[in-house]
Amino acid sequence: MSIWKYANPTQFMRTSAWLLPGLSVLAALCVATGLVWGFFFTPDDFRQGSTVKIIYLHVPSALMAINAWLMMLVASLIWLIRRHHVSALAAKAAAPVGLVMTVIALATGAIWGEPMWGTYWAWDPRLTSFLILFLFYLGYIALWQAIETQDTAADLTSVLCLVGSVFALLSRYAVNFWNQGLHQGTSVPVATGERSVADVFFVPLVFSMVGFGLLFVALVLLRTRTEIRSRRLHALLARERAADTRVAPNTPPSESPTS
Amino acid sequence: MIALLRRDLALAIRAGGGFGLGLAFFLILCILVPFGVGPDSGTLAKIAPGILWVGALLACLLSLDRIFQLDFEDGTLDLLATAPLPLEAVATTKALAHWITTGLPLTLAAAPLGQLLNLPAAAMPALVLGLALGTPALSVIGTFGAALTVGLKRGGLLISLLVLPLYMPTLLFGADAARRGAEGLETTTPLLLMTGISAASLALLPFATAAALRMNLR
Amino acid sequence: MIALLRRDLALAIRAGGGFGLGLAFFLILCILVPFGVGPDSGTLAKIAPGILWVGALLACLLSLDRIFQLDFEDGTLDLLATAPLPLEAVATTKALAHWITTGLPLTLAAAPLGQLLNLPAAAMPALVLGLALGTPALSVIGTFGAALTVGLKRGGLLISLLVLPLYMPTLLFGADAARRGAEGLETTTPLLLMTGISAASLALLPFATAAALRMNLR
Amino acid sequence: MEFSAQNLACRRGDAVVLSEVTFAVSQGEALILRGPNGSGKTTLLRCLAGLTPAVSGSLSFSPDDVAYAAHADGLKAQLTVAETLRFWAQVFGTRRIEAALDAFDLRGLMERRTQTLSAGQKRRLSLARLILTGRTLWALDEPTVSLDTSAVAQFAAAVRTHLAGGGAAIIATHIDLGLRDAATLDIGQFRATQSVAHDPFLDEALS
Amino acid sequence: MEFSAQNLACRRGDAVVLSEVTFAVSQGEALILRGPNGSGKTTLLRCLAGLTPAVSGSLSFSPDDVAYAAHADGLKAQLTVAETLRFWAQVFGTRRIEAALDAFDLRGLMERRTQTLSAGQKRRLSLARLILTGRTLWALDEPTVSLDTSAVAQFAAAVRTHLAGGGAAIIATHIDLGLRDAATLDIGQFRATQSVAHDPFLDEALS
Ligand code: HEM
Ligand SMILES: Nc1ncnc2c1ncn2[C@@H]1O[C@H](COP(=O)(O)OP(=O)(O)OP(=O)(O)O)[C@@H](O)[C@H]1O
Ligand SMILES: Nc1ncnc2c1ncn2[C@@H]1O[C@H](COP(=O)(O)OP(=O)(O)OP(=O)(O)O)[C@@H](O)[C@H]1O
Ligand SMILES: [Mg+2]
Ligand SMILES: [Mg+2]
Repeated sequence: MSIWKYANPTQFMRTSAWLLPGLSVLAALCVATGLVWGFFFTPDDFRQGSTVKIIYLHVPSALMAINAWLMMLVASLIWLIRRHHVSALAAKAAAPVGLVMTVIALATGAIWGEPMWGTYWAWDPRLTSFLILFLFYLGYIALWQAIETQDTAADLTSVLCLVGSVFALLSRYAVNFWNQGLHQGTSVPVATGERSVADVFFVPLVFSMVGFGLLFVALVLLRTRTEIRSRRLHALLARERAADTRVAPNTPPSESPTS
Repeated sequence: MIALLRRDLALAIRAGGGFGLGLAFFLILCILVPFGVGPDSGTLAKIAPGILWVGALLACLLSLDRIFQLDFEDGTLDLLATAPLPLEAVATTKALAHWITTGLPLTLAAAPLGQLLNLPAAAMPALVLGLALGTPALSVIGTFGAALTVGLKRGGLLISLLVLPLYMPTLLFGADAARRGAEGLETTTPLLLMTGISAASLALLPFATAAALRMNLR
Repeated sequence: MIALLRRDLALAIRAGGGFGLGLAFFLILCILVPFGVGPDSGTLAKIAPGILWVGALLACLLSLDRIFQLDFEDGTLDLLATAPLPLEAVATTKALAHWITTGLPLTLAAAPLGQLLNLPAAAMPALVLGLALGTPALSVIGTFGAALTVGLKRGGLLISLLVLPLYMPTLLFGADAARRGAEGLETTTPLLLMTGISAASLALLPFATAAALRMNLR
Repeated sequence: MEFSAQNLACRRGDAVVLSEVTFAVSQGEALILRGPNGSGKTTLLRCLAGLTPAVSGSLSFSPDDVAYAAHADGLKAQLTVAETLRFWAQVFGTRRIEAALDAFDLRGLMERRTQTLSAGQKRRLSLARLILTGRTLWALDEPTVSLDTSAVAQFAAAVRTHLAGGGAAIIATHIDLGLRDAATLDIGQFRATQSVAHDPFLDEALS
Repeated sequence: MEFSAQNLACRRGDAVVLSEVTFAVSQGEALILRGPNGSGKTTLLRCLAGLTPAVSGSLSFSPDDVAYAAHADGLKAQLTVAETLRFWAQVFGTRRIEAALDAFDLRGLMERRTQTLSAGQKRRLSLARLILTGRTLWALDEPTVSLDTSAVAQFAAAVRTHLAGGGAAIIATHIDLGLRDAATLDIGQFRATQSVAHDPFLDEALS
């Protein structure tokens, strides 16, 4: 028994059906605990006031936005090397979730930016590289949508994901270089490191992060199941069509040697 | 390979080919921007390096969608794929032809057009050198994008969406080098980094391009 | 005509169609410019109206070449020309479909993208109103350019050359209105002039477009 | 009604290809155009359909009576068979696509994108369009390309139905369609000679 | 040498169209593929040419032995006939285009842009390309489309010359080519049944 048996759609459907309810409940619990605790039972920050509480949405979504891309990269590699359909579909399923996470991170960041920096948007390196990530997600999803033949779409998006990952890393580096070079750092307080987060804020943050992680896994499982069902439907329809054309009047049903 | 390159160049030069038009687009953009932004020469000088780079990038982008599209539509790509030429060579040749018809003229035209936008003279060497080193990467990356979308009708804009994020590092380093040049700072680091990107793309991307082509023809 | 409009919209929305991609291009351009120009928000605010207009114009431009090209290549245009629909109606419908898939989304997206470029809030109404009034002209003029170049392989860049000068007045008035808005001046005059251009193009250009189509099919 | 041409001269690109073309087809009749490759069959049909104006000569009918089918299929890869037919039906002001579907046996393919059709299936679809036009004179350019034997028979049946309903047809083809009492016109005899093709730039050189 | 396929299954788009295709052609022989529209002739030829990998089964030859000619001509409108042939000659590593010009009677058209050729002339040009490839197995998809009778005879002669020189040919066609002792393969019998086409997504639905 290898791990690859889960790459069989049927096996995947069975296992995920068993996993999904528990996972969803756990994710909901963690997210709810983290957010409620964070929003209502932590003190206001002495400098940032209550705006600091947006961190419970901002940081987890930002982390998941990056992790989703990593997961897609791994899934794409598996598809290219071992051609397991489920992994291609899992990559496809993860993309919109990652996109939404990116949008949440961007939106909460922008909302946070207004009181903190006095502007919704500044060309800070970290924000900028998130914007680029957003573009990668858009392109990836658009390519999936554009190609009709499913296996070809899986192939091409996988290649895009591989090449895109390399360039995403390069961009991240280039963006840092670009803004440092302008000596703009002082007017733009870069999001600070963890050391600025005191324990009272930290514990609910951990809950929230774990919750978002579980939520991501649950959503991807759910969406993968939907994709599998949709592919199944597709295959059934195709077969019905094939049956239709065979009884068409000008093509007499041929005796197939194998039937 | 040489035959293919020669044919692509011949096609570009013939009536309705793309030669010189990328250049014309670049020129027109450089004329448009002052109209859009207003004629204040201080502002123009400040944004000139960036606009020139963005213009070069867009001129490249506009000519991408037909790198493979025409060959695909009339069936030539099928025939090339069954020819004794490896598809990697086809990909490289196509990128080279694209560079010769787009990147090279852009590089040569950047200096006079910089004048139009009040680009400080000090920025000129970094700009031209940057374009010379960076446009090959634009062509190679663009060819990859074109291979991904070959076979899609109206793939033109989809290519833009796919390729622009990939263009980002080149653009950042290139524009940064030109801007540093304008301010009299040293420009070696961004130029070196950009050369690295160009070299790596040239060495590796044709394989991805060929793979994408194969998948698309299937 | 309604059938043709519906078909064009259906084609645009289907896989590989152009819908939303013009928008995506606009978005990408607005992201690129700060990369090229540098992140200084003062400079950005100053050039934002111009860049937004140039961006809208380029997004239109990029989607022009396929207005008739695809129909020409697969022979549909011949069939349409022999159909009971007058070619003037075909031209108007094509322009309308182009506007719905490009100009309209651009207008709607301009406000959020203005934020990205630090566009002053005071400039917003003039910008959005200007786009709403000006993009129809862009579509109609572009359709004319597309009709002139239909049948030319790689007509894409040639269209840009032909059409950009025609776009100039719209761009000038549009960007001017937005800039005046940013400075708190009154914006009625440029907007009115632009509306005039749009109305006149809408009324007259379809005839020129139809004539150009007829000549090209001959 | 009779569809006829008198001393027609047609150009293709810069060259006058045909001259002195004269023929007549009555309602209920078909005319088969024959001639080697490059003799000008396509040129003539485009001229009849009004796509290229005649250089000289006259036609007894307007291009609005003509339904033209070209070498190219004119199909949109992204539309389904049913959508394609419905679109053309609307353009020609009808709603009923059943007759067209039945004549070329397309019912089984209705929901398929035209992209995924084989060459012969595409051709059948583009021929089905003719039935929707409701026009009297069909001008067809090698309609049976890529069709298999049974589809060719379907096509011949469709033409016969059209003729029986008072239509007429001019068909360029290299193969035998099995339309028995159709007249044949050899296009080779109308090849334009230099003296006929008035070129203002040659007048002086020749005189 | 023998060119053969064993239990080949081929896909087109998402669907497996053919399965259990088995045939053999020796040098000097031609095989005619027959079958109604949409039966999978194009699919099979693309598979033989290596454009779509086979789903299962095996081929006794490599795609590098195959010269493929598709439904589409693959010509560039802006190049002349001579330039087109010279380009393909260089791609396939030869220089002599005379044989190709003569076989399809193209000498008179050498300096014409392919844009200005008629449908049949284009087709002759694209067939002439085959002679330049120097490959043993010709895989031709309806090569005689738009050709007139004399051009079809030219084509048949070219195939015979190729066979006599030790070549082989697999030709999908709906018409009679006049190649007397060519074997015929009816592709209809290989239509894939669902049970053969393994679709991992149907496993559960079926079991
Ligand atoms: C649209 C705008 C923004 C984006 C895309 C963004 C992106 C990110 C990302 C990717 C992370 C987590 C990755 C890491 O820890 O390295 C992060 C963390 C953080 N961000 Fe933002 N951010 C934005 C705006 C803001 C604003 C306005 C503030 C407030 C000053 C802010 C404060 C923080 C803080 C405090 C963290 C936590 C750092 C940590 O715990 O490591 N961010 N942001
Ligand atoms: N666009 C063009 N410009 C100039 N000459 C052309 C053009 N198209 C075709 N010709 C020439 O005009 C002549 C007539 O072409 P036409 O296409 O009418 O022939 P055809 O009878 O339809 O041939 P086929 O049976 O091969 O389709 C040919 O000699 C051809 O080379
Ligand atoms: N791109 C595609 N995607 C999905 N199915 C396709 C595609 N192309 C063709 N098909 C289908 O595959 C089957 C085989 O098509 P193919 O083109 O091989 O037929 P053919 O024998 O060449 O027919 P013809 O004589 O009409 O050329 C047909 O039923 C067709 O509808
Ligand atoms: Mg013809
Ligand atoms: Mg076929």
